[in-house]
Amino acid sequence: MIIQEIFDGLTLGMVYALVAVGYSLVFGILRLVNFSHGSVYAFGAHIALVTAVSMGYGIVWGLCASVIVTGLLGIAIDKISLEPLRKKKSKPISALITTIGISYIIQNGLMIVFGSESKWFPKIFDYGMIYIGNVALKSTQLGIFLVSVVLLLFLTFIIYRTKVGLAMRGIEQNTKAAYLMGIDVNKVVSFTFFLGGASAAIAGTLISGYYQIVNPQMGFIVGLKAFSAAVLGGIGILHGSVLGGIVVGISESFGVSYLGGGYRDAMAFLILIVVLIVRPNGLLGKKKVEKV
Amino acid sequence: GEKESDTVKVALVAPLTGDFAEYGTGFDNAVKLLADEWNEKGGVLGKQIEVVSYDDKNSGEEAASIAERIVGDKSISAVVGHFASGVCMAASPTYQEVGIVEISPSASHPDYSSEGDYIFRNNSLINVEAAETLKIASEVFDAKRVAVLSVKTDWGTSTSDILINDLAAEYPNLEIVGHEEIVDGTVDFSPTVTALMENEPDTIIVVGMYNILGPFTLQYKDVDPDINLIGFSNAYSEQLIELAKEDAEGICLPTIFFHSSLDEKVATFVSSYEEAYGSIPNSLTAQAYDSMGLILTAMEKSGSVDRETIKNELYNITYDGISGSTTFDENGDALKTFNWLTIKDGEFVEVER
Amino acid sequence: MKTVENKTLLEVKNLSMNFGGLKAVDDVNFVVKKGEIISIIGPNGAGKTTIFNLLTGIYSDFGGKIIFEGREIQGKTPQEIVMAGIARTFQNIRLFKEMRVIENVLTGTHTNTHYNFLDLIFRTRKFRKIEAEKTQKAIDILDSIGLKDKMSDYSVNLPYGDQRKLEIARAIATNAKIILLDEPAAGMNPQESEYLLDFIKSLVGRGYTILLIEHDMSVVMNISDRIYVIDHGKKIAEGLPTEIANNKQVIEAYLGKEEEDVA
Amino acid sequence: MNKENKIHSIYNKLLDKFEDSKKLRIIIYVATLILVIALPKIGLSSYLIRVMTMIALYSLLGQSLNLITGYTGQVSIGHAGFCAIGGYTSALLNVTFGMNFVLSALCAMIIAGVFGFLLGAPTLRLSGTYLTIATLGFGEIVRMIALNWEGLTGGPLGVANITRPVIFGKELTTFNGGLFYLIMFLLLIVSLAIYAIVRSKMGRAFMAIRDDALAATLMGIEVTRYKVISFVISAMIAGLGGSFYVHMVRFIDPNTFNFDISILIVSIIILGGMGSMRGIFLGAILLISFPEILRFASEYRFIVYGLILVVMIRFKPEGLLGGQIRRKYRMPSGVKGGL
Amino acid sequence: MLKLKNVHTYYDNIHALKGIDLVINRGEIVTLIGSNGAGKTTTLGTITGLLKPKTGKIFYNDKEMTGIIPGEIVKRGISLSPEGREVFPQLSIHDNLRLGAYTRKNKKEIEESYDMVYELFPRLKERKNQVSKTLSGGEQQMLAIARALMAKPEVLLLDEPSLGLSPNLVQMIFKLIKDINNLGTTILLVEQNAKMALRVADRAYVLETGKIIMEGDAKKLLNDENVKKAYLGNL
Ligand SMILES: Nc1ncnc2c1ncn2[C@@H]1O[C@H](COP(=O)(O)OP(=O)(O)OP(=O)(O)O)[C@@H](O)[C@H]1O
Ligand SMILES: Nc1ncnc2c1ncn2[C@@H]1O[C@H](COP(=O)(O)OP(=O)(O)OP(=O)(O)O)[C@@H](O)[C@H]1O
Ligand SMILES: [Mg+2]
Ligand SMILES: [Mg+2]
Repeated sequence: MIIQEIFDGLTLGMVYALVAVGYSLVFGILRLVNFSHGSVYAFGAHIALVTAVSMGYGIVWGLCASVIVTGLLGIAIDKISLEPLRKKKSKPISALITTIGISYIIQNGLMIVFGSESKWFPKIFDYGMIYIGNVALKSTQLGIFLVSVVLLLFLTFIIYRTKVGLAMRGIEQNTKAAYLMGIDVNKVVSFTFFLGGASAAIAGTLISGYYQIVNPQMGFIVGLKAFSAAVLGGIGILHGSVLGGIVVGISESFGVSYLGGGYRDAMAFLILIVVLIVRPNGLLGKKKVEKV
Repeated sequence: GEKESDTVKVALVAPLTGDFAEYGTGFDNAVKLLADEWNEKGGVLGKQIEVVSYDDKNSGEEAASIAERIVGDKSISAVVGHFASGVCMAASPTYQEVGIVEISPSASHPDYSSEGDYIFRNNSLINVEAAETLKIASEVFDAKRVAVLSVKTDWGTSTSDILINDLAAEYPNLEIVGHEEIVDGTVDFSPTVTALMENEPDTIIVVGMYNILGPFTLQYKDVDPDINLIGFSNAYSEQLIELAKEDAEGICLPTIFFHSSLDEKVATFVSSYEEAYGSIPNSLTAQAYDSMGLILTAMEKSGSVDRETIKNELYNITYDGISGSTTFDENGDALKTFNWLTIKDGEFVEVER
Repeated sequence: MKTVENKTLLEVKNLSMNFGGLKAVDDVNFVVKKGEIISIIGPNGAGKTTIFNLLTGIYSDFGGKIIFEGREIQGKTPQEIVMAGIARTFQNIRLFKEMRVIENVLTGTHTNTHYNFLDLIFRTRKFRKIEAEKTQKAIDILDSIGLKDKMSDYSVNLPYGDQRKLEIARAIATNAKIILLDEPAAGMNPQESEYLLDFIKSLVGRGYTILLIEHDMSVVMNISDRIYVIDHGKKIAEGLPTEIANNKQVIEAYLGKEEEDVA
Repeated sequence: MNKENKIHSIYNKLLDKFEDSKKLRIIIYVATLILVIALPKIGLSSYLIRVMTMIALYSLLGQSLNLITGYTGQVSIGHAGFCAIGGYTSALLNVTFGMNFVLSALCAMIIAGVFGFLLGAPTLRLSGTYLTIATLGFGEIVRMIALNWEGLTGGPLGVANITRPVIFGKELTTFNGGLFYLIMFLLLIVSLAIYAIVRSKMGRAFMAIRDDALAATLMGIEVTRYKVISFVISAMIAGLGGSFYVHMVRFIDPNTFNFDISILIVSIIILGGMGSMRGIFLGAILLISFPEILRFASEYRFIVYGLILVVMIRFKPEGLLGGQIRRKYRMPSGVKGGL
Repeated sequence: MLKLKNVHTYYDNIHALKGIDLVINRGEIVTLIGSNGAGKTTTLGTITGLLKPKTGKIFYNDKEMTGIIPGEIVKRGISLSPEGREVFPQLSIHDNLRLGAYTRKNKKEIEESYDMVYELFPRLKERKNQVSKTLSGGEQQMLAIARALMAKPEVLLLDEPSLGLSPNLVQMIFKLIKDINNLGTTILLVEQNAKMALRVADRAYVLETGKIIMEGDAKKLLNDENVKKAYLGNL
């Protein structure tokens, strides 16, 4: 039983991790809490739904279309609403509220176009169940796990091993200096938003394929919890997001068993607050050095 | 003396946007459909009927604000509306205080109708419906070990509470072996499935709408394909079959409205609804349709559009609608009879008793 | 004419501080007497700012002793240290950017403004009297340092040199006995440095004691009663300005050989 | 000079006039008072009075959040949690013990303040985003507890049949304008208190912490203590707002004060201008009346609402009345040598 | 080579530059002096595109480059060591330098530049992996200059390079300015240490409250009585 709970939690955790990586990515570069990420994730899922089901191209093309369209949406969000704020050197909180405004627009736009009801979504990685002892593991769970790991490695590679990754980190720390280094800040930021959007699309498609259900509100609570997961792990640290996701997932799974389903959504936040009190920069976060 | 106007106004308040927009839109559609039908036949008391729609987003605050607005508009004679009980109850004190009839097609909170004599519901009381699900468990599935999954809303909590603590005792052959709760909007049921499985139930009663019953069915049948599932009337929706596909086969639920019913009135309603809006109405939509019918009939019978007269008349009428024959008890609660439905070959059919 | 009382105000004994493997401050001793202007000089990265950080309680985990007015500073919080009478400016300016110039100075008076919550909520007579008093004091300080005209400006909009002055004004407002100035003349032109120099001297006349870090030798040599020289965390020399200017080791490590500008 | 600056400078000039002339000030105050008293009496529909009541309530909540976010610089997106605590406290005391508004509101403030302390003390060491997300978590946890602790809160059923405020034996309703007078009175008291705090040593400490916590420490300001104080005061005001609200709508359930409400409050202060008391009123007026005005747009309403947020912030990120004020500093009376 | 024509720059509604005309010829060292708040930093900010002039034009190699983004300006060969150092605080010294060479492609030449700056500032080499936030003020200043050099610019703009440096390093910096100028780099130098600046410069401009009030041969200005009185001090 406990093992089953852990496995349930792990999968759920990877779900959060997939979404959390997108939060972390944008936060890591821009110090911006991108509240629209949850609705961008729902948007990605709907694009995949349209391409795969309504237009009948199947899930693979659905995923591809979703990655590109959602990535572009990411860029559009930045160009239209956030870039002007960067120019005016506004406070981070203004940008945060802007992203909330964006998420209203996207979520309600989705509702108008698709209706607010839940819709069926085709299953992915469907190779039945895998039994380890009497623990049941769905092949979809395994698929999600693998994709998360690959996505994570890919993003980590970009950020820590490439020149554009160095530029991203530079922008985060000192935008003015980044300009002076000849970095085309807006392009790099757009690229970051593309990655953020694309990762949301991947997450949206995979997770919808796992639960076989999509609706315009799907991003909200997952978004909040994934965000907590990202902070829990140490926001801006990509593998921290994965760890945070897993911790949240497993604690939820146990929370359901021992406290009842009603407390389920509280678990993520409870763990978050407890961890932050003990480790103010998250599980993997390091204290920023202060020099006076 | 106000000037006699040549229209009769009825307000419709429901979530037309937001997470519950599908239900609210259904209300709005149904109410307007009925008004159109009456208007074609000459309206009520010789006046044309006008539906004034308000969107409360299923938020108590919005609802209260809209209620103030409605009661202040003297030309409005009655209100159909508010979706969730909690939202209804944020608005009903205002309706009661000023004195205007509110009929909710969906409120099920036990306390709702006791807010006052102007407050009605055209929905069965939760204990009645809960008793039906147990009857299904016992008679259709011959269930021995029943588990309950309930959504953590006012409706889900009160229903599961009555089901487990009051009603189950009437079925000695049947044991309640587990109860799990989930919050609305949940899509991942794996920990819940794991917890429920532990008690090895043969039947699960799901106190939740189609968007819970659907994905839950998928995820539960993945691990135990033989489970019997029972839902409630608000899971009665084509969307349920759409979401759960083949896994939906065999799900049973009680409802006061059945769209493929042989009843002629129902058939006409379903076909004109489908023609007008391109979708099949669900149970709550039908109840909204009848709520409007009740109000209009009360006006016609009493010969007045006065707010108080309508109220008094409602306690006296018997209305033969598409959700069965309706009368109100002294609380303003509707008394209803149920059909049992199951899903067979991708369609809802009546259970043969 | 200023008077140096022969009273030790601040004494530092065997002060040491490590960052990882780096000995940023290594067994440093020095003494500051009341009414003195003492300079600490030394190459970049010698550990000067770190000494200031230790004196003001920013790092609490260090070796050695700091004794201020006969009491040890170790274990005291930065607040307690300010209240005991040590105030400072920062090498990298740290003003309250979105506050006005005068509000920055008023913030400096925080520890010596005494009224309670009820006073402030009800704006009692006492409250109004103290507020007026402190505002007056802030204006006077700004006047003396030449920022009175700009007291309504937001500090972030001031030019660099004025920001430095404002830092000093804010430190003075704390009523500290000793003021630690970390490169106050950086970013000022010679004429302004000269003005600053006069100002610092006038502070001593008003009873303050000054500990100064500065790379501008025209300032240091002109103003200091005594100079300590730090290199690689260690004290390598101390003495009167003239002694230091001619100290071979100091010239080697710090001043540079062909320095012609030093008077 | 562009147009925006012109508007600003006219505004500033008016304010200068206002502040310099005692006579003008008194005239305006009295006029406002008469207006407020008259509003419910001039035959406005109860709907409009209700909207105005909500504007006043959200101004109060905005002032409360502005204290920690605008002045102390601690961004909270879980403020509705404090409203909920205040609301439940009041609701339960009223329903169980029949406590009247005055007492129950007082208790609500105290309990909310205690929670402000409990949340503030351990989490205020957190910086920036970490604190923000902790407050989000707090808001959600409060909601979850309200949902699950059925024995106390009634769970999803909520608490119903709360009585309206009764003051001097008179029941205050929307219809008799009583609720409107009450909230205006509370708003006045709260605004005066916050103004007093801001224009004092304490307010300066808050702002110093916002701008540079370390430098503030070295000015002798006990950073954590002041942060906690601002949290507690803010939580108390939010609790008061929550209490008023439940006595007004006479019902509370776990969704009454949800995340959307927290966000609405933050949006009000961002739009109005953080750290500007006048701005908050403006923000509340705009954000509460927009959805009402936009009702005709029905399903597009939220999109329009989102657009308004995005566009307003885009063109005025510091808020309508926020940012640096290009006016001279207002000296306390009795100071010579001011400019 | 670099030409500013009647440039006006504002901060919101603060008129900081009131019509600056300035010419820098290839291979020159030009210095800009003036008291606090005169607009020196603003001038450099306007040249590098960080600030947009309201009116006026900037030409580089006879091509107009008013309103171009800073990234492009760096690519064209202008780099700045800014006031206030502006290092990337959480990156190591080495990563800071890598970003300095962001616009350059030739790996080998970049390696040579590393060698050069590390040789100039041995302290930076020693601390290659130290997070730059923890460097002392002077060390950060060295890093800012080194980073500007990493771009291998045609025109190097220096905003108070000697700020916070010890006297021997100040001498070293001025020598360095001469040296890289001899290697063909054009230099625009902003300095508070006007005496030193005028000594190394070929020509100079004197700025006062956003206007150029004097210009000419650096050595001449060095002996100008007014300049002496206002900017050189008498210590
Ligand atoms: N937090 C830290 N971690 C690691 N090294 C540090 C830290 N703080 C300071 N150092 C190092 O300690 C040394 C002393 O630094 P400090 O700031 O005291 O120098 P300084 O004498 O003030 O120099 P400058 O004149 O350049 O300001 C420097 O080499 C610096 O890099
Ligand atoms: N961000 C800003 N907002 C508003 N005004 C500013 C800003 N930055 C500079 N100013 C103003 O612009 C003018 C020119 O400033 P600038 O920084 O260019 O002077 P500077 O000559 O570099 O002075 P310093 O020698 O002190 O560095 C000053 O009056 C200053 O107050
Ligand atoms: Mg230093
Ligand atoms: Mg400058």
